Amino acid sequence: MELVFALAIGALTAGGVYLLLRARTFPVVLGLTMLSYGVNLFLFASGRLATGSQPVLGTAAQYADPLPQALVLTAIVIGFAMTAFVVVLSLRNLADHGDDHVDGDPKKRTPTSKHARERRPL
Amino acid sequence: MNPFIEYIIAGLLLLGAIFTLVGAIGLAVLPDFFTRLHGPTKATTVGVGAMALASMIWFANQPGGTGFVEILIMVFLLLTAPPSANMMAKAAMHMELPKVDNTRGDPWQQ
Amino acid sequence: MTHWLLAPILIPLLGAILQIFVGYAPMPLRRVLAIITSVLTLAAAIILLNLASDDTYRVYAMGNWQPPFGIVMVLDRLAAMMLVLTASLALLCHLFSIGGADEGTRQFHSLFLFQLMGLNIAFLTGDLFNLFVAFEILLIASYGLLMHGSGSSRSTPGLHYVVLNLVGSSLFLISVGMIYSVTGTLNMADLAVKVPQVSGDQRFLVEAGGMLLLVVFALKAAVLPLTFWLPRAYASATAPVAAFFAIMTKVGIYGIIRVYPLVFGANAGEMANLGMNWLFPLALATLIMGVIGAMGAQTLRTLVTWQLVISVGTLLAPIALGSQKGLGAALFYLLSTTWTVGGLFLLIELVRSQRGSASDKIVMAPQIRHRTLLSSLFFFGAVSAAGLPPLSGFFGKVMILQSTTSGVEMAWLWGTILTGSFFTLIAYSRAGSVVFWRNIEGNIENSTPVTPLLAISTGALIGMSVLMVAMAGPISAYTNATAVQLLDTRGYIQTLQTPMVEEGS
Amino acid sequence: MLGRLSFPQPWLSLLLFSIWQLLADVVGGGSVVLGLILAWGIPQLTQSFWPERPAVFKAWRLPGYLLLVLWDIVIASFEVAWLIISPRRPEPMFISYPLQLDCPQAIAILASTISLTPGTVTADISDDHKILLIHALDTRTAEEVIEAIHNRYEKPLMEMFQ
Amino acid sequence: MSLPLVVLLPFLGAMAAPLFAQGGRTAIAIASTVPALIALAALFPHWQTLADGGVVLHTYEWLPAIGLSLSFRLDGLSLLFALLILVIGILIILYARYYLKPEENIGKFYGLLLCFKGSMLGIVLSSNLLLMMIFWEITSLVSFLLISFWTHKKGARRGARMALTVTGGGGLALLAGILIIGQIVGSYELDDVLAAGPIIKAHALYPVALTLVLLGAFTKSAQFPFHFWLPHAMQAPTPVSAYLHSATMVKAGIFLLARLYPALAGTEQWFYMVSFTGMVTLLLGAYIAMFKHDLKGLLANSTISHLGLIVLLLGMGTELATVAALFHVINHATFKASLFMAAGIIDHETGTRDMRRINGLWRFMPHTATLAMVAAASMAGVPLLNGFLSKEMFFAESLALNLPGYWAWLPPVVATLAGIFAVAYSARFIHDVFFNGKPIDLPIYPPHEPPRYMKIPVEILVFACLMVGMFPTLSVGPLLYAASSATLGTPAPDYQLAVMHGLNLPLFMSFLAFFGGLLMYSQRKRFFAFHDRFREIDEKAIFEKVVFSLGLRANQFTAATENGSLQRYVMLLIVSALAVAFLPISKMGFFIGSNGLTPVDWPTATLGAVLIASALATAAMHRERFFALVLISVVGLLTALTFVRFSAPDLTMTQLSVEVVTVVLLMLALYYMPSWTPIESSRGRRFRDMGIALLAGSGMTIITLAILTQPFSSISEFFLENSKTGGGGTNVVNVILVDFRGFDTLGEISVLAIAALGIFAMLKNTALTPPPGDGLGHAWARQSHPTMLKQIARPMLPMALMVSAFIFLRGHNLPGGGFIAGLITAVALILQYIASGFSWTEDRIAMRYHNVIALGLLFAVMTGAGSLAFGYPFLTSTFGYITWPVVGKFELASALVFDLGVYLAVVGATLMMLVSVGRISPHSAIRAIDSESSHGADTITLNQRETK
Amino acid sequence: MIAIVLKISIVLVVIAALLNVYRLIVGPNAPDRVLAIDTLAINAIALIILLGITLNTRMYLEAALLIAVMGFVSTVAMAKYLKRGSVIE
Ligand code: NA
Ligand code: NA
Repeated sequence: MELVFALAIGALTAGGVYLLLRARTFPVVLGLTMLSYGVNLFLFASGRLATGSQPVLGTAAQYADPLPQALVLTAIVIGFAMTAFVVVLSLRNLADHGDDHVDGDPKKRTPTSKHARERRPL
Repeated sequence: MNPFIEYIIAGLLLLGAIFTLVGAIGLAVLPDFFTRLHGPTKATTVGVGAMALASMIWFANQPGGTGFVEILIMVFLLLTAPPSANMMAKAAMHMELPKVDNTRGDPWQQ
Repeated sequence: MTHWLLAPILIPLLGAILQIFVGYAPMPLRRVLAIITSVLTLAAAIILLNLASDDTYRVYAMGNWQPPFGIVMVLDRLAAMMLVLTASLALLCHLFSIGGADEGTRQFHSLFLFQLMGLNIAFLTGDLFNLFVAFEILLIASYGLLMHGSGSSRSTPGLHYVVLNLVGSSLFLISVGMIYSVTGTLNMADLAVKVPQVSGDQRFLVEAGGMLLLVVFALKAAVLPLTFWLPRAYASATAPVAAFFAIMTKVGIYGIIRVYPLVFGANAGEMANLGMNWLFPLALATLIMGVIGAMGAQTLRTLVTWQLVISVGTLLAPIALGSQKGLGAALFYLLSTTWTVGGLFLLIELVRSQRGSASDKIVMAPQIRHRTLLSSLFFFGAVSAAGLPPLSGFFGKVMILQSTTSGVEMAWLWGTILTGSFFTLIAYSRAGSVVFWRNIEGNIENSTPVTPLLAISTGALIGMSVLMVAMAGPISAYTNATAVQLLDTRGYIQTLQTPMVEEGS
Repeated sequence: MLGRLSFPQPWLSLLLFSIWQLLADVVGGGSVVLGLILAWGIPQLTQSFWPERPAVFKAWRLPGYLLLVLWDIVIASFEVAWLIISPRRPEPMFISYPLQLDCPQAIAILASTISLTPGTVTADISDDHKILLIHALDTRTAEEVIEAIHNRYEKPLMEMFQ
Repeated sequence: MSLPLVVLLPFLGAMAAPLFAQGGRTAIAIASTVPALIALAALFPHWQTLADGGVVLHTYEWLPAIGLSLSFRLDGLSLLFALLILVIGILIILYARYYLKPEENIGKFYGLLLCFKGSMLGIVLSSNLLLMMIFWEITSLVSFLLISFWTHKKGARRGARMALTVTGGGGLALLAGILIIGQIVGSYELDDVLAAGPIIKAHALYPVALTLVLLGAFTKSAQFPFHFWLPHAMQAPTPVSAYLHSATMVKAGIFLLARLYPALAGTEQWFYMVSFTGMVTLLLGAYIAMFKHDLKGLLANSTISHLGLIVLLLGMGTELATVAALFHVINHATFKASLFMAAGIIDHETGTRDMRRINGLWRFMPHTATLAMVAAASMAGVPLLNGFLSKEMFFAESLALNLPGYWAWLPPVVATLAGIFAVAYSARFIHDVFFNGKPIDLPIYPPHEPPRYMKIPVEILVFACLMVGMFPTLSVGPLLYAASSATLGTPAPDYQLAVMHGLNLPLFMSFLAFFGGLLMYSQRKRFFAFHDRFREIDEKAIFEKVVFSLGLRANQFTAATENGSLQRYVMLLIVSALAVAFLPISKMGFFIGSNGLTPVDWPTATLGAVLIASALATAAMHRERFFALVLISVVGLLTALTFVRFSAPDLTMTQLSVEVVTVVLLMLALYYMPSWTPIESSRGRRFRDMGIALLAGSGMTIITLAILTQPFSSISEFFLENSKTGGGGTNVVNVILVDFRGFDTLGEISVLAIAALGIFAMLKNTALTPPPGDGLGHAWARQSHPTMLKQIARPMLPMALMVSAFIFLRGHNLPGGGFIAGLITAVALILQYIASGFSWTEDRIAMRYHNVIALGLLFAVMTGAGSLAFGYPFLTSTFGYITWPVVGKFELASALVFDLGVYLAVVGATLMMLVSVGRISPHSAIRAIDSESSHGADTITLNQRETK
Repeated sequence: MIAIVLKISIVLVVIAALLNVYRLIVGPNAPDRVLAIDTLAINAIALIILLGITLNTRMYLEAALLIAVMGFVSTVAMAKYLKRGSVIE
């Protein structure tokens, strides 16, 4: 079971990192979100895995480590605040430059458009 | 536990699971978006409903745990499924998604 | 348990909350309340400094829970020093801001005070995860402040800053997870006890966690190769914000000073001095990068942002070498450079406001108003920043140079710092002489007057380097005692034994 | 003044109180008091969000209607399930259903009912509240669907809301 | 006290200077002499002590940690220099009174001059090397400001920067040298350092220290190859040239060599480095001086040459040579300062310094001419003048220097050659200026004698030249003796200060130089023609070019590294993290701890596989944004299920609620963005990124696996044990959040609040134009608020609030709490916004979100602070059970009030974030105008904004 | 018996979830994907209920309730985006 869990964290990290390395704000936001999923699961894992051992006194025979759960809860909320901010910042970037490239002004950045290719949306 | 109750629970569970599966099959195999919309909105509601009922009965027969949250789950599911379906259908109609050729009548847009 | 430890946290927090409430009240009221909050924070910090000077640790157990279980605030010399540094910088920047930079959005003062609170928590907390939370508070506030002001130039550097720091936050959490997964604790004193006991393969987990944490701190401190977010972010911020941000890189440095000697210090067995062999060359490289950046700067703002990078390298090199003298020296220099660079940021704003479209570009322009005042301030700031006598930057650098004795490290450190100073000197003299002296005919319209408030807050920050020289004796005694306290971890570990408040007492 | 202390939406309060009791696993004194307070307080806060309430609402007719719908859902579910599994190709149809109801709440209930009963989905309500667009999964004629809905659901609803 | 006072007074004077400047030139000039006069008076009482070979020391503690003290020392050497600085200083002040024009910034000038004087006195009177270092660098800085006094002159600015660069840079080298000496000796006090000479010279770092110190001295004293800055410093006003760049500052390097003589001199390295540098400089300066048409240029290069001479003497390392060096310091200062002043007068009266135009001034200003000619003669080494005496001594020493083999000829030959040049350029100074036909095209014609008092300083100095030249023993004998003894650290050797030493080889060399020089001057046309064949090096242009190209290169390098590419920065960050973690993780390897693996549960594993697939698919399909968004929702949903599977109900609920809010937010944002992402990276770049991502993923997998299989114990036992008894709740996670680690939570809601405020502020003036339709070419539909959704959403609100209240209240004991409840409330309200519109909903929400947030924070803080009243720390919780009739037992916990704060903050912040984004929709703006009156100024300004 | 039935049910629901994911991946259109994720959320409710019975704990039911109360909001937001673009206006 641990291997599945570890692989899931690995996949979330890998996917998140790949998206972080993209050139547009939207994939970067997705990457941050996914990375934080991975990190939250990882932090959660630092208290080890347990089944049916929710740390609510009197409801289980033994209890999972409650501290990482509290930490992850904090991390989720903070992560949400940060994501929200970065989403809005992307909008601001878009408003300021008319372009959602992470490096802003299309005139000022090094041209990469030779690789740009139209794709079907949605 | 009373074996009769056990049968009921087991039956409900299986019923629920099968309905859930059938709904999913519908989603997977039906030919266009509008027909697919039928699968989940009902099969799953019934499926989950059966399982929720099973859960209620199960816990009613367990020491220390009776509860009716399952009813609320059902209430909210039934309350929210139609507007979801409505909104999705609207989106589909707006996007003029293809409908299977033997469909009669026309969608509209507003 | 003295409640004074709460003051630097609660005062700005309550001030910030008040600012939200009065967000739609008239500006003068908001400004008065904001400045009162800053003044009170500084007063509280000074009181704490006074307390900390007796070399004992003061612990404040939040919620009256015994460490390592609850979150504790720990006041020691380092914390007190950082608090005073921050509060004084904040007050002066805040004063500058009410000269008009706080207009535009109603959130400026609350964001500013929130950031102050985040910084103060970071300096006081004795808990690794709480440090993370403090970082997040000060970061999110800094994001908001960074975006304050009009114009479209700051969204991209802001985005870069935010995204990198968010990745940094993720790394922080990963690191906390790795350390907790082995030691089962988050309290720093408890970590100092537990980490040396880790053995076998578990050691590698803690080690990797510790190294990742170093990357996080290095990112905040803008150590090479994680430097590049800094120049544009700072160059685009509103002046008082940029000036206040002079403390931000120091937070990363603070993190290193706080965590590494304590948890991965000399006593950490196989993990002793973790990462410091990486840090030293990188610090020197950072310094060099900063100097190159300063040499190539085309605006005064850019020049000073690279000065920040230079000071990071200068600070971290002796810290990495780990000697008590070096640490003390670095702390002295930290005070000096933070105030000076902060002051320079403010000054540049004044210069910029006088130069019309030439702004702070290092090009000729018609002669500015208030030239004598502004150029003198620039001269003093540059002298201190470049580390020339008689201002405090020089003393800091001398202390840093003195802290090494022979060996390859010494050669590298001395060579880099002195050569760096040399080129910095060239950069400043070129910039200053072009901006202030190389004038073309004509006069500038729309120059905003330099009000006494702006001049005094700028002058006071730059003047701190004079004050530091006058008080060099006591200040260096303080920083050296701080270094001694930091390297002797027993005292910090003792905080675990703090008695809680009993019923009826 | 006393008016503010009344229950502005008694049926809603009742509904909320039932929700509370369903949530609270134990029926105890404290729980009931708390539930009553909330069932009174929440409508006070939210009444402005529900401005156009139906003039007439015969709530006692509602449980019967709900049971009817529930029964239909279960029954129709089997039909649709069978339809999905069977190899026969369904014959779908878009149907315009002329509404006789005019209260928007009632229309929403009707539309929901149609969506929940297997085999039909309310795809849209016309902006003038005169027509429902229904997608039927498998039907021969529009009339039989329209008639079934009208007789089985719309009529009871008209009785309830008029 | 007197010594620090001597140093301090000029600085005080400098501060007062702007005040006096308002009184005019005379007032400030008089005021400026006061510090010097007091200083002279203060030094006078010490004379007897010094004459007896004693030393006056005044030491005050300053910064013992670095070995820096305020210690001052007066001995013969420092007295000699101090007198030069003070006396010439007074003369310069007087001279400058007439030199400067009334409209010039005299306050600044005198202030800087006094600053310079103070720091120069600081150098010579310091008894602590670090203190000396401080003054040393101040002189460089002040010199920079003085050279560029006429800031509008390009040459002045450039000359100043070049001077600062060279001397400041040398200062840094000197600093290093001094620090090494300090490390060797263990003290920076001069007494200790001078006493430790043998230790220093024997130390392994001696060569390094000496080289660094010499770098400092040579740059300051304009020795080859650093000599080039000095001629360009002549852009300064002439008083500055006379004072700093001939009499005092450039002598600082020589002072340093003399000061450290006992500590550093007497080794072969010293000999070769110092004497050869001096020799080259001597010759080079003399040669160049000959060809300068600029009066001050001639003098500057002559200064270089004379400084070389003194350095050469000091390098010789013999005691007599040292005496000669010090003697020449005095002599050079007197004649050169007077010459500079004379040059300044000429410049002042003719408007030019070009000797090709200045001719025959004898007729116009005979008085000045006489003075200048005497001084120039002294410079040439004409007998009966002071220059002659020290030059004789120099010739004698050059002969005494016994280099091996043929090399023995070198010093005397160089000395004579330099002498020839010196006579030649002195002759030129006399002939070409005061005779040689008529002036050509002078800007000011006819020239006059300067004001009477302007000549007094020159007269005094020329008189000194004569006095010393004719009565050396009487005039400077005791001072020179005291200075020599102090320099050598032992009583000075026997030497004779006579006007004539009889017919000897040095005298012959003087003759040779004299007539050779005259001959050379008479043949000057040939020499000029010869010299003109070489292109003159413009050091300033080269310096500018070097600095410019360094700046350019630096800028290019910076632009190439700090290229503004987020992709690069993120890559660097991630690669850094991978790099540092690589070593420990590779040591650990693929590690499965002692707890081993638990058996696979297939349904979970299947869903795990779906999670993995969705994560990878999100990355793969990210260009289709909506699709990626749906995929990442799947990831979020499965993450929530993971928390269910592994015993974390609170996390599940939090994750689910956050997920909903995030999706809504992303939908709001996507409206304005392109619906697809173009491929921007090359194939290679994408493969590189995949590699990095794969490494990161594998690393995390390995680490997670290692962690999950390790045995473990944590502080959490405490939380489980004390949750009920100490925290009053059975949901341990919630008790941790609101009690054990309530402070984290306070921070966390602060983060939310700040984010909301930041978002609100950031969007305040943001105008965004959404695309006209979706990416497939459908225009957006007109219908905004469908009936069905509206009708269902409205009853949903109270129902969801009830659920929210329930989740909130039970949170302390069962999964739930303020966060989750807050998010449910927020989502319920968001639903109203979606269903019924922005203004409709805003109209029905009574409270500004700002205030909700602030209230939430205030609740949390005040609950925490409540415990202070009872003497408990912040956030100490309390709870109790009360029994009401009928109602039964109730738990009342302060943590619940804290959680209420959390609830409010979450509701306020979440709504503020989403609504701020919703608000910028053009549709919101148009319709929201109606509701202006009920809202604050923010709303009005926002809504009046039209779309672009 | 219930234990076995539970296992079977879970397997059936997981298969259902896989079919939903299939539809989600295949699409072919955005509304199909929204429909798929909406259904997947309902499957998640089923899984939580089943797991609750398996583990004999009611601790996770509120999580299911949350999906029921709030899950449709994201569906609605997505659908509204597809049709109208502007989700809050
Ligand atoms: Na239906
Ligand atoms: Na001439």
